[in-house]
Amino acid sequence: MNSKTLLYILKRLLLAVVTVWVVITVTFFVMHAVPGGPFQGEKSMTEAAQAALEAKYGLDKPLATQYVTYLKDVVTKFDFGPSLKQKGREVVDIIADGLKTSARLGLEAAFIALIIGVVLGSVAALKRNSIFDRIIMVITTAFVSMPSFIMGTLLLTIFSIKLGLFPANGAATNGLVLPVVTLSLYPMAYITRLTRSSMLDVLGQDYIRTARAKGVSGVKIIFGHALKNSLIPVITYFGPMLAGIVTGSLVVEQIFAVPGIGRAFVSSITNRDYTMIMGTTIVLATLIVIMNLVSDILYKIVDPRINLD
Amino acid sequence: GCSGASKSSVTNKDEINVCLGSEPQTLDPALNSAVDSGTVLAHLFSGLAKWEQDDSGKAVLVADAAEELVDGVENADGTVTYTYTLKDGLTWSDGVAVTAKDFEFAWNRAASVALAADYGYMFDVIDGYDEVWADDATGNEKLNVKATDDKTLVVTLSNAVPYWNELLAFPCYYPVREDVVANESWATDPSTYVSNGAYTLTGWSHNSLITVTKNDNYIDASEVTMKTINFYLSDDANNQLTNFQNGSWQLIDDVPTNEIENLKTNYADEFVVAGQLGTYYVCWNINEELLPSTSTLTGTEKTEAEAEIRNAFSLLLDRNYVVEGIAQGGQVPASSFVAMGITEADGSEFYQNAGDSDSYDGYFDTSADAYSDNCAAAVETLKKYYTYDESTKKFTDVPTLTYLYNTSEGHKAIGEYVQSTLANYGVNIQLENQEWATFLTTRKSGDYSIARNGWLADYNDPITFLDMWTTASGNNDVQFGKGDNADVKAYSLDLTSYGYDLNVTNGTWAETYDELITIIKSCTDDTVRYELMHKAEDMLMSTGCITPLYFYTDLYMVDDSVEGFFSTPLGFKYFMYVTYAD
Amino acid sequence: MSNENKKTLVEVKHLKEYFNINVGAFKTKPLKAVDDVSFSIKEGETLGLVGESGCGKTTVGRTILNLYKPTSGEIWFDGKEIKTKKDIKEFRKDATMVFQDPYSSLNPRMTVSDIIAEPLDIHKMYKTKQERQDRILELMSYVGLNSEHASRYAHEFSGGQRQRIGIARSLAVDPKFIVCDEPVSALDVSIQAQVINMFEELQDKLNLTYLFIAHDLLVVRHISDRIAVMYLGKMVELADADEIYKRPLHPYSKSLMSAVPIPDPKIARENQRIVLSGDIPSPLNAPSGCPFRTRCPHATAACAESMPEFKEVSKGHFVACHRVGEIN
Amino acid sequence: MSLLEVKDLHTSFFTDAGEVKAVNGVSFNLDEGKVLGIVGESGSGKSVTAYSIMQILAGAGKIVSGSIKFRGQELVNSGESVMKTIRGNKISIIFQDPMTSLNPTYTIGKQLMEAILLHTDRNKEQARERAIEMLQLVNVNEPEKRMKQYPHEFSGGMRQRVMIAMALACEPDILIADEPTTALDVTIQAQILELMQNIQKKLGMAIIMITHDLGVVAQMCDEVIVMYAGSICEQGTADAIFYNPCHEYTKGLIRSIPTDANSGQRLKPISGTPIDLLNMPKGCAFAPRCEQALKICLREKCQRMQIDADHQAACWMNVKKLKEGGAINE
Amino acid sequence: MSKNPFNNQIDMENYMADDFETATEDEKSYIVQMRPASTFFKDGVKRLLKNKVATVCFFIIVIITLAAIFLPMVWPYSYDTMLGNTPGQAVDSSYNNLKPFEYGKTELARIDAGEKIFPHIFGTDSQGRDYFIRVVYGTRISLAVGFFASIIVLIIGLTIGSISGYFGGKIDMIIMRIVDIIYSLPDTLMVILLSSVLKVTLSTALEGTPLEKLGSNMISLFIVFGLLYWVSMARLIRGQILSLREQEYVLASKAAGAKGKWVILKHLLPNCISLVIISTALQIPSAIFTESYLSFLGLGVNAPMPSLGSLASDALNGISSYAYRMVIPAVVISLIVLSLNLFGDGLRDAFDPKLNK
Ligand SMILES: Nc1ncnc2c1ncn2[C@@H]1O[C@H](COP(=O)(O)OP(=O)(O)OP(=O)(O)O)[C@@H](O)[C@H]1O
Ligand SMILES: Nc1ncnc2c1ncn2[C@@H]1O[C@H](COP(=O)(O)OP(=O)(O)OP(=O)(O)O)[C@@H](O)[C@H]1O
Ligand SMILES: [Mg+2]
Ligand SMILES: [Mg+2]
Repeated sequence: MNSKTLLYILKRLLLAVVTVWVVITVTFFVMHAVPGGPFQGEKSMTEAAQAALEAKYGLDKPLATQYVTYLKDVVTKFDFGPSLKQKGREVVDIIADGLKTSARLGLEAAFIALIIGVVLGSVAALKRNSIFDRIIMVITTAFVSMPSFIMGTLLLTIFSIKLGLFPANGAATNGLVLPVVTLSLYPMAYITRLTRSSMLDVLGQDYIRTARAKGVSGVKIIFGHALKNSLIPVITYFGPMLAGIVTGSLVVEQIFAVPGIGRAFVSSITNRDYTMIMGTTIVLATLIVIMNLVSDILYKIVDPRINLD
Repeated sequence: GCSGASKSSVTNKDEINVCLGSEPQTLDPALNSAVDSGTVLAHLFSGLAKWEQDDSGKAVLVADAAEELVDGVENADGTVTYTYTLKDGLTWSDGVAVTAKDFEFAWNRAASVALAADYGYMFDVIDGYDEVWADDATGNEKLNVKATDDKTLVVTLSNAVPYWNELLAFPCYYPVREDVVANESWATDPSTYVSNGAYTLTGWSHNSLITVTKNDNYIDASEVTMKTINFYLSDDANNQLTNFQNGSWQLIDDVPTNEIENLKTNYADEFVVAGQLGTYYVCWNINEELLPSTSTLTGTEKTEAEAEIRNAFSLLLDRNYVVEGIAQGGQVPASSFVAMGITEADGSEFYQNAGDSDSYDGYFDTSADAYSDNCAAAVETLKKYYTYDESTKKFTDVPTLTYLYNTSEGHKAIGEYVQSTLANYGVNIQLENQEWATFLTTRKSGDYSIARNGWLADYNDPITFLDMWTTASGNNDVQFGKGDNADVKAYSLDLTSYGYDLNVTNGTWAETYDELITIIKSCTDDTVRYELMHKAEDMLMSTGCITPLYFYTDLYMVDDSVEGFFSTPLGFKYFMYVTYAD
Repeated sequence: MSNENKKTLVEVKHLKEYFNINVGAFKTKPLKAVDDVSFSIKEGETLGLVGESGCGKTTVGRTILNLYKPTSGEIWFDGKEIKTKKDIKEFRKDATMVFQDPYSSLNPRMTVSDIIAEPLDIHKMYKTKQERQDRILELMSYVGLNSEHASRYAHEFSGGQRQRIGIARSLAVDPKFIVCDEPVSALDVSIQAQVINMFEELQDKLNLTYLFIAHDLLVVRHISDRIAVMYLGKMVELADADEIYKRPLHPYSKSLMSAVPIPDPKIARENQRIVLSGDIPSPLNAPSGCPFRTRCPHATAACAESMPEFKEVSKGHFVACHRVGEIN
Repeated sequence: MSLLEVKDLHTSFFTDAGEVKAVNGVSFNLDEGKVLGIVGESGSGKSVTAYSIMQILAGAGKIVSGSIKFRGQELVNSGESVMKTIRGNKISIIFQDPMTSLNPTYTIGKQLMEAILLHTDRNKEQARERAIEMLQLVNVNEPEKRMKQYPHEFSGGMRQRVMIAMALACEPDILIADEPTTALDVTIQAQILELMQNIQKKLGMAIIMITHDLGVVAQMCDEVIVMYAGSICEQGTADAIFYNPCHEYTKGLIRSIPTDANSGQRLKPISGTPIDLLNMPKGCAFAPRCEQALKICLREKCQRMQIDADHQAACWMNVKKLKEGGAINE
Repeated sequence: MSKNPFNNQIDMENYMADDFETATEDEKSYIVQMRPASTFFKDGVKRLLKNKVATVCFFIIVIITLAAIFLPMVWPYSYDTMLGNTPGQAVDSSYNNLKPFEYGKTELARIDAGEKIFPHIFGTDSQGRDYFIRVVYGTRISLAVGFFASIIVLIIGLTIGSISGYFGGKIDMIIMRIVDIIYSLPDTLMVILLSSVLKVTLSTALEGTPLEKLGSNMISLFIVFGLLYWVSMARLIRGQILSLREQEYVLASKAAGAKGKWVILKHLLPNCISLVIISTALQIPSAIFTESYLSFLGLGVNAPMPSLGSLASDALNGISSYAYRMVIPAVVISLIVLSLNLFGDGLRDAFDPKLNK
């Protein structure tokens, strides 16, 4: 059993490596196919200078050679190369830097969303069709229906400008409060709805009737018997969602000036900072793949019926 | 300010919080090419010259590390040699003495092929630069700069350069130390960062904050009043404004356009519009067909017709509206290309001398009163080439054109204005929005018909606006002398009256304009030089490919308690002498 | 009820059907759902197939119809072996199937007439719309459905009526042979009787041949001429219905017959049931030798050694048990 | 006083389509140590009757009227706090489908111990011992190991045995078995039924055996209730029901079972389709399917009448016979 | 108990003789009427109509859609006319940034002269364009984006999902790995690439068509949707098909000799329909979101054509002075998305009751 699980994880990791490799390959060639290059500016460099830079970073070689070299460096030395735009900085450092903030932001938002979402969803399911349930559903639907840049601006206007309760700068103390809230509202609303519907589903199952027949009642049914089972769809959603928000949200980072990886990634794309694009893509893809794996394993933990194959 | 929002007053008087932009790409003076990080560098480094504010509040150049700013000595071969002596007691932030060798090293490094810095060309005035970048260069070529001893630096320029002192104050001319920069990432971390200026880098949390702290060993430390400067990093204008409004930041360098009108009234004292050496213009692809398909014009006639058409379209644009209704930042309507603020030898404004009219500056009249006449004239001109439907008052056979701009609120608004205005005359324009890097590539390769464009001067001299239009220049977005235009023989130039052996009628762009620029660059007579530069601008403007809209300004907001702050025409801002009013 | 002189319609020889099951991350293992089963059915005869859940009854039925490709073995129909794609296509018009679950076996998005006519549509067995319509009505009247039901959807019908729809569908192509896979298990006793009657009536009318799969022995016995008993993929006994009911020879058949609850209190009280201990082993880990030995009250060491041969012990009575002579 | 007295129970489901009167005036008594069988076709309200007693009806279901007395204590409207002490403790239930009635995400042990911990003052360790004891009682091998396993690792028969163990853990006075063997194989069914009989003998509790398999009833029950469309149409001892059915539905039911007697002949099924509870006719619910149906059957419901001391039925045919002067019992 | 039980149980006198005559078949069948015929679809619609919230939402969507289509035809202003911009005259900037129901200078003069001028309900934007009609146009664009993008996603997702689900095995494995990969690709980069690559090919193809106004960005947005966002739809469909193909009616069809295409078209897809409708209803909001996100990046529709997303993100640039310019499109987006979500939920409740126990 245990060795089987291990083997499964190994197999999935292997697959993950393949997935990441394909993502690397596609991104690499797509990136080079996109017009524009890293050494451009409003003021054009002389051709000689541009050539010198390209030679310096190996961009003058045939694309295939560059690709092989890059892969080799990544695989053998875990070397993502220097940033082409942020002079003197290593891509790894930039990513680590941005990820630090984004991860904190994302983790906080994700877990707040999870906890509140699950609790609200369970309560709504328990009090199905009550006023309380209706209110929760309307509010969460509203949250799901609002683009984050609008939500963020709204919060910023109210809490930072009008009330002055929180700073508008992500780097300041308490600066992450508003971004965390903004970031968590959507997943929170989503998880609430998810939990509610799967909870209702579970509550209709025969084994809940069994529990009731045993004399278990009310809250104990919800949290003792139904919750674990109704978490399965939440887990499916939560893994990729976590990967998504931990790797940064451009909109929120921009609005609240949070020094996160999301902004760095998008600006690396618009700057054509090739090494940075590749580095971030690799990290992002890896995270997504791993989160998927983790949520599959969590699955197994929650639901022993699931066979890891 | 009499703002509606509450704004807490500054609590820590030793500290100023400012925001000039987002994360700089580098704090290595040689590699830097941006104004915001240039400002940070100006606080960290001390070059041979620096900017200060004179009593009238004007920014002036004074000696910094050098004892004094000296005059050059002209050599027999036309080159010019300057000899600088360094002040005593200059040290690096780690205590090591600053020597002339550091300058020599830094300049050679900044100009080198190995570094290939964006602003490496700023050294092209120094003798030896061409050899460094020659095709057959070995990499061992050096600029003609010599540290004859620890205190003396001798530099030879290829010819007299009016803006030499300005270059000395420019970040890429700051010294760096060989052993420090041997570490490639020295400039990314305060612990390895060594500078020689008024401040030292004490903190850099990437993407959010750069902190510099007063360097007590700095030679003029006594004049420096501000202890700590926090350069916050944000590229979102709304975010900046929010932080300014709630009192977190004392200076911000960007404001949302649509707020300007209100800011001007609500923050009258704090909203500042400063001059900037730059021009916003619309640039036409010279190879784009403009004539209706029925037209039979060819060759020179066609070129001239198109030039006339472009100039007519230019007259249809209401620059006063663009400035007041769209850009709103106190910009100045432009009718010539070389920016306002660029001065001639006698101190007069170059743009005021442009064109040949006495009644207005530049090549056409931008005053509000003249607009109707301009339009009428333009319509008359256009009638020569296009069919005009008198009943609808619209041209019917102008080919559809595409206006290219890069993603930005302001550029979009101007594009929309151009489109809407020309549409009034039956001219159909499509707007096309491209993301920055794509846009640059498209524009540079001439893959467009009309594009938004802008140019900021690197130093106060018209040549920075003119040499970019030579055939081979990388910034020749109009495609002068390229593509079909390469063979068009429609340009004439006669310089015999200035003593030059150049007289071309109906020559190509390369035979005329390129030659003209070469002559200007080697010209040592100021009067002639400026006249030739006007001639060059005349040539540019006559093609109609450059439709200037306005001269840039630098908008920023600065807390009204801040005193002793100033900025230069190039946009560099100085906080070292700031104190707070009570 | 003698079928002696009738011709053999369906013949199954050494049929095997193994499913590859994933065990562990990279390994698969064959699940022997049907393991070497042979039998034949005469024209107009009903062969009942009983056994516990998972013993392979359904698989036998489906494999005969080539819904699963046999792992090995031969299927003969009307004196011809069914082998090529073309054979199968033709065979599909002669052999059809009725399913256990009247709920999931009818597409909820199709009307009754479309469901019934589907085989006709697939084989393009009509020339005009009218012909199709007539055929549908004819089929519906066979199974006692009202013509006004034709345009309704399956979910509007009760279980018994649904099963009639299913049967009408299986009759659409004028088959000679129908595999009935537990067609009455999901039905209520009272409805079950209706459907059983219908099967019998149709058989008389159309001279159909059935393979009738069920686990309810009372039903199987009622409808079948002969009964085959399966255990864990193997056939353990095959005989005339009355014979096997009254004189089962295999210990498993014995317990099976005795376990049937008799709806008569007096007999039920007196009945000596042979209650087996233990559970049915998983077909993935079938015991060696005789598959029944783990639950068999008569098992000896020999039973673990080899699979007993399936042999005829009296006329038309086949058994696979090492100890068949000793224990009776 | 009977152990359980159900009087005129009416239970309905209030659905979008309307009120589904699933139980329609059911009354019966259950004495200590007896086995009561409830038969009837699918949807006749057998399970709902059982759930009403336990008061574990699904959301839309409600006891509309009637009374359920357990040892004289009224259960209807007694509230959750009272029911908590009854359920799983005094009255236990085993469900039809052992596959879905166990929570797949908890171990067998946990689920077994839950009721014990809830209703007795045993501590965890003692509860565990009790659970193991119960598993042994229902013939689950290696109970210690089984405690740690999950339901999906059990076969159907084993799961049903676990359900029985769970139901019996607190030694209830009444065990309701709602079609405990329908989902099981014949030989396994035999095992389970034998097990239940043995345990009943050992512990002496009363059992309500719900099924539609008359064979099971014949084997297990002392007394039988026959239900049709939410009402009891006939009630009596097993012998009375089987050998002297007095309701047309019961008769039809017994006729339609294939037996030794009718082998080789056509069965005599009850024609027609089951009743739609949303469209209940005014008269006897069975009338539309009844071959003997009288005019009055369509108009009026027949009351339950005593046939014998321990036999009641609600069929107009009895009245007719009586009216025609005959005796009901032949 | 009494020996003759009936006497005290029933009063025989109450009944007439013919009460005890056998009833005829007709009389019996008169009692059991079959319920009126209804299809799965009718049932669903009935349930849907019972759901007040969903019905209201449906009407909101219909009203918004109709308004977006027809209002521009009758509105006196157009989305791209700068009201202050008249040929030959300096632009009258008094038209810029009008507050709701304010008028520009010349308009005021005309009103004074007794003319009736249609009001600027939401005022004008910073360029002097009637904001109401811009919002209407934005709604039109956003709805179109949502609709077309969802259709593209639907078609691709449906095709790939059903192939993957029906054939299973290796094909399924490969498709699912591709899905994984597409999930991990940086979509911003893809959008930029595709817009620039497609620009060249599209702009010539589009010339002269009504799509030209939308711009190549928009078209490439649709294509990007098609290429990147089909994955979740495909997954969904695949899951559904995987379970549907185990249904016995599929087997029945195969037993009757049906081949893959027949099974997919006749049995599998029709049974996915409700899922498809529902997830399309829920896909539209996500497309609208994505468009507004891309507008935020500057990759949305071509100016001066507005989308709700671009209106909102443009308004960010004046949020403290003209907050309503952001609030209006934001409210419209939220209203559309909210209605679609609630309507989608209603659809699911009505057509997929098992999800809503
Ligand atoms: N498609 C399949 N893939 C893998 N295993 C299968 C498949 N179909 C059946 N099996 C396995 O083959 C064995 C025999 O199954 P089958 O359905 O034939 O049994 P059965 O006798 O019809 O049972 P039941 O009475 O439950 O219908 C079972 O163990 C089953 O799990
Ligand atoms: N939750 C519910 N909502 C609506 N109607 C229900 C519900 N549960 C049961 N019913 C209805 O109540 C009636 C009686 O159902 P019940 O489950 O008691 O039947 P049963 O006799 O136990 O049948 P079976 O033998 O199939 O278990 C049925 O017609 C059923 O449709
Ligand atoms: Mg089967
Ligand atoms: Mg039941």
